[in-house]
Amino acid sequence: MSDITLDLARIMVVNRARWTTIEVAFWIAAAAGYFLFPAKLVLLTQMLIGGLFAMSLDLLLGYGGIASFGHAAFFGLGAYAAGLLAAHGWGEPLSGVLFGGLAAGGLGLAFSSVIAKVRGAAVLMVTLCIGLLLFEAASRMPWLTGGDTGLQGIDMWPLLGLFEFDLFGRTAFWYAYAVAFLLYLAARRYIHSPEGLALKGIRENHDRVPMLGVSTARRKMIAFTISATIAGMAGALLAQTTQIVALETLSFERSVAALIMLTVGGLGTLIGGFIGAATFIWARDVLSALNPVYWMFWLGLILIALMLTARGGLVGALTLLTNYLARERHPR
Amino acid sequence: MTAPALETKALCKQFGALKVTNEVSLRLKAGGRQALIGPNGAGKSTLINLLTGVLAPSSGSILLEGAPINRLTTDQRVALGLGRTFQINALFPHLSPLESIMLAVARRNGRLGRPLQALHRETDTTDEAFALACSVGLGRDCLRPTAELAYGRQRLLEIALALAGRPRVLLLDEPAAGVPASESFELMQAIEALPRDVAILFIEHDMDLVFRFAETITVLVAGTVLCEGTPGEIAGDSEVRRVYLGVAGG
Amino acid sequence: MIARIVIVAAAMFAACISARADDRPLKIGWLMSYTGPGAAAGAASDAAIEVFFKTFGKSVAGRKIEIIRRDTTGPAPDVARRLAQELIVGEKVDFLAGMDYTPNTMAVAPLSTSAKVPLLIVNSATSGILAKHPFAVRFGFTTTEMAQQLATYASKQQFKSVYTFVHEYEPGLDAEAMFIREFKAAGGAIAGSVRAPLKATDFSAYIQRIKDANPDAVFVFMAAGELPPIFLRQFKEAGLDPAKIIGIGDITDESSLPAAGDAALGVVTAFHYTQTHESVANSEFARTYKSIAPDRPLNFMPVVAYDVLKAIYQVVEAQKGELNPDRTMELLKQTKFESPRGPISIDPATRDIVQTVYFRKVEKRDGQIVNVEFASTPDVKDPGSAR
Amino acid sequence: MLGFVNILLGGIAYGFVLFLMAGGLSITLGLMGFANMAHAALAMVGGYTAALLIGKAGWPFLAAVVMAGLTAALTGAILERTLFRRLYQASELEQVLLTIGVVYAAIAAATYLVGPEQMAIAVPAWLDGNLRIGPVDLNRYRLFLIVTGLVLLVSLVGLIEHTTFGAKIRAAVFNRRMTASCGIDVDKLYALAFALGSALAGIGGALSVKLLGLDPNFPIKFLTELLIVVSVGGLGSLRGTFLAAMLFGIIDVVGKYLLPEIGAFIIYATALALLTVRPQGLVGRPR
Repeated sequence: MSDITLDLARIMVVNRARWTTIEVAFWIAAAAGYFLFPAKLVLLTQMLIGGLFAMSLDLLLGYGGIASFGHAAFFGLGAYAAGLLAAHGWGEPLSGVLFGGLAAGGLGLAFSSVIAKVRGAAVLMVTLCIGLLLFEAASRMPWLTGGDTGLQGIDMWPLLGLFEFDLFGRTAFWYAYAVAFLLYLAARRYIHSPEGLALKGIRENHDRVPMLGVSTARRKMIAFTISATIAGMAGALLAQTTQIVALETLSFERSVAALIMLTVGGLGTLIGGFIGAATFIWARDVLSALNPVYWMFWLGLILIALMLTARGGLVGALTLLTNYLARERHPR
Repeated sequence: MTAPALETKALCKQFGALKVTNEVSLRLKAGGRQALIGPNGAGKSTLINLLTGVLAPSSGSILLEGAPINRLTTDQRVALGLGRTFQINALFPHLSPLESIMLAVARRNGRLGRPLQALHRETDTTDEAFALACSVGLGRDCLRPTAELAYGRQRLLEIALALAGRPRVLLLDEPAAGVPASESFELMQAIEALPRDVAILFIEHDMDLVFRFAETITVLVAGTVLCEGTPGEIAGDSEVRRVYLGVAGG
Repeated sequence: MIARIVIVAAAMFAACISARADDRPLKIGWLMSYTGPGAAAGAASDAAIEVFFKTFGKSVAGRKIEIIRRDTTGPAPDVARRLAQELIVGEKVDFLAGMDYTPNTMAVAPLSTSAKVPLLIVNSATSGILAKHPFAVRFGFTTTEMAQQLATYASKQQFKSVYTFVHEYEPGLDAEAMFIREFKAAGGAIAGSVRAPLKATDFSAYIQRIKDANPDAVFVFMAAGELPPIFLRQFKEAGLDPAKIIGIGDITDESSLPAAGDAALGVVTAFHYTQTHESVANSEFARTYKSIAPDRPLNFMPVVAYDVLKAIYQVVEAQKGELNPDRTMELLKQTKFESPRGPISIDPATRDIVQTVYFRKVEKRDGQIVNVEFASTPDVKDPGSAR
Repeated sequence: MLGFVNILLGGIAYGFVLFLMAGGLSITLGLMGFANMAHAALAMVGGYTAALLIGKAGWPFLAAVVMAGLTAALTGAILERTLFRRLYQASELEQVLLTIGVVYAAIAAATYLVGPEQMAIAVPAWLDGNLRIGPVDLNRYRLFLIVTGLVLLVSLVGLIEHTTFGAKIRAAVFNRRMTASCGIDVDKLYALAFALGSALAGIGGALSVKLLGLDPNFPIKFLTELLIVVSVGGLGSLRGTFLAAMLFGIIDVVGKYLLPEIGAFIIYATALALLTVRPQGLVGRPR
């Protein structure tokens, strides 16, 4: 009766979770970057960290349809948590990253109930206020966070007791690469789990989900906690690899940068956050080196052009390209 | 005597002075087939929203298999066995029918809450969802995005999604509304094939469907139950004819 | 495939190192804020670079001078650290200079120490930086030395009670602590203290607290930029006399003095440079500076930037272009010359600037609101932190 | 006690400055539903126009402020016709990012055209200094702001709620297709409404220079405050925006006076509390 058999259905479900060429290409290119641009290791590391942070927002926005204007609150909290741990004598990196993730995840959990109740434009404003609250709190407690001068005195123990965090940023790069890759795998498992499917359901049709017996509040709570934890870990990585934490990690500008990176890369593609981050940070670095005073003008124009044209972001465009190439090579 | 599948006691809903649901007491027996008819604006949709918890009642109680569910949220009521379909398709445009059904199945199998559990490793969820899709005749296009499906076939997905929760009570909100004659045959078959142990309350204007499936019919007018009886009684009742069909006398 | 990439990269790396003959250009990494809140500092330092090239020419000891400018976008330590790391590892700079914000300096100083690249600080005013970093030298000023001078001045003026108002960040907290310690030591009383966040733009609440305390004078430190003029205007509008204010020179800086206008008249400040300073060096510098940037205000920023470049020039010339970091630091410690601000030298023990601190009062001179020097204390050293 | 009256007046005046700037945003973001992050950039355009006209061309204060409104309206109209119009149907996020691109470009352009230094506006004699009324000496400029703010509130509410032009805008925003089908040129209507919002931004920007200062970073510095005022007030409601502006103005100044250590913390905490309790805003209708 139907030409779709059970086996085909199963294969289709498996295919949806398969790695695309763009994902594989990105992670290989990132590793190759270490060898190709030895002088730019710190920049590459900050691209990975920016990508991880953008990806954490993609879970909420790309997959759950929950926009956030204050996601830097979690990033900054993770940075300060890991920074304070190291500044007060415990410089072990891995436990520091976990601690940063836990602190931010706790905040995410706490605020998810507040944010779950709010819908539409109000979510942007509530998350904006959360971000500003944390920024203000950190700036008003110089005795703890170092205030505007930033948190100093972070000295990191060697990674796994072997690899020193040196000036050239070699260890820092592979450390950030490994943590980012592991969290990417975890995020992939999450969006391809039933929990991830429920989150997509919320994005597609928020009011229909309860009619399937699924509690939207619980799904948002889980999504927020995971997203905040990953953002916190990204912040912790920045604190550990730059050995300083600035108020800027909690700033509105960093939340907006995450939104830009995600939209440039491509929403709801997971790898989009990383590709968007790499492109945005690279462009900002090149433009500001070329013209230190007026680079924001060109960045603004690029952003405007992107918003008027490529709605699917780079991944959208790249997917079209790879599909086109695939069809060219062996047309069905 | 087993408790009725669904029962309401003096259920009321007021918006300010306007009494939209007025002392409605319904009894839907287990496995029953009951139709709810009434002119537009009689308060049918409000009643369904009260039953599913989208709206909170002003007074009165709702019991599912004898247990009060007034305090429960919509998803808790559905988990206890109350399913419904929507008059205007409310589905997941970019998800495929298979994925939509898998979500409902996964919830029922308790597979949610474990973010690192890969979906494709649990073949039982896929299998059950696929079987359900085929049972309502959606096997053919259960992998295409739902938005690309024809309107009639989306109605079938509504029913499959409701069934995926293995409901004890199923509320069908105008299942045949807007379905062209060419596609209504499959829909009739799907409704006919609904399991006998599930109690069904359906709102419908299509009198053929009502008189074909309903064992009892309740007539709702201006938020109040006018009368209730077998199709034969209702067809002959002059009061119903006057109010509903607008025709004078017997 | 990966193997081939690694071999090529290694070859490139080796090539860079072998070219260390002395014909290599002299590279100076210049880290300033060209955008964000401190953008005026970047613009002023660019003009100073032009004045330096016009005065000293484009090369020293046969090596072409290359100044690589990078925008630290304001107080952003992670950006400053990344840029410094790229300049050291990628561009292989011989000197790092600039540093207009304390958080940026604290992020970059550890790199200068571990890579042995001399770091010349233009304007971050916190005193604790130099101790831990042997390759750092400060040519700017510290808020602690200014606060100490002002405390002495306040006691000489027989002010009984002084209220302190500072911006809440490292240099501000240093200034507040030093002033309070010195003024109390000289027998004075503190009428009260309040701090404002760097972001605040409305000061009416703080000014009302000052008005309630009704002190003889108000000690003020604020980061140079757009906020001091707003504070001074609101201070005058609240019915208080600006002449009651004794502050560190940032608040009547030439770049924001016009915006303050009459609200600054009578304000007494202590600073290391004043545009109206009478000296041959200053008038020559001012003439060249005006020819390059006619509409750009002449304040301390370009003067200190110019001094830094001059010090580098002298040190490279002394080593005939063949630089050795330790030898460079020895020479930098012996820096001593007449700067547009007046005679300056580096204290060999602390690598901090030794300079004259000038007391100035804001007056109206032929239609222009300017700072006029009326007293000075020569050879002032940074007294260290009082916290 | 006298001190407290001054503080209260300072708070009210600061509230009016916020309202002068946020009024236009409550039309474009609130009423028209277009998430325009570049609103403060239009205020900057107004600020610089007035500052240059007064400073360089010697214009009288009030004429310069009116001209500031017109220049901002023109800039707003150009931006709307070329860029914003294409994204009316787009998601809020895309509108946000497009307008943030405009903010980036505006900051760099201002730095290029006028330089990074601080700009000031010379205020005429009748607006300078204080006015002694009984025991209290009130600041003339703050009083002027309060009066202008009230005039603006009344005329705006009148325009939006009691004129056909206002009715047409509200109809278009509520149901664009239906309004168009009634023969109203919605496109032109949106352009006019946007220009009105921009004019308000320009006037607000020009009037706020004396209190808030003016430099190329103006658009980013006040973006978050304006967003909070408009959203807490209730999207699309002018009264709500006015109420929220007053509330925040007073809380900010009084808060800093009583508890300087906490400072702006109070504002954001209040805003968060209000937004979670009434997501639709103080005056907004639940959506």
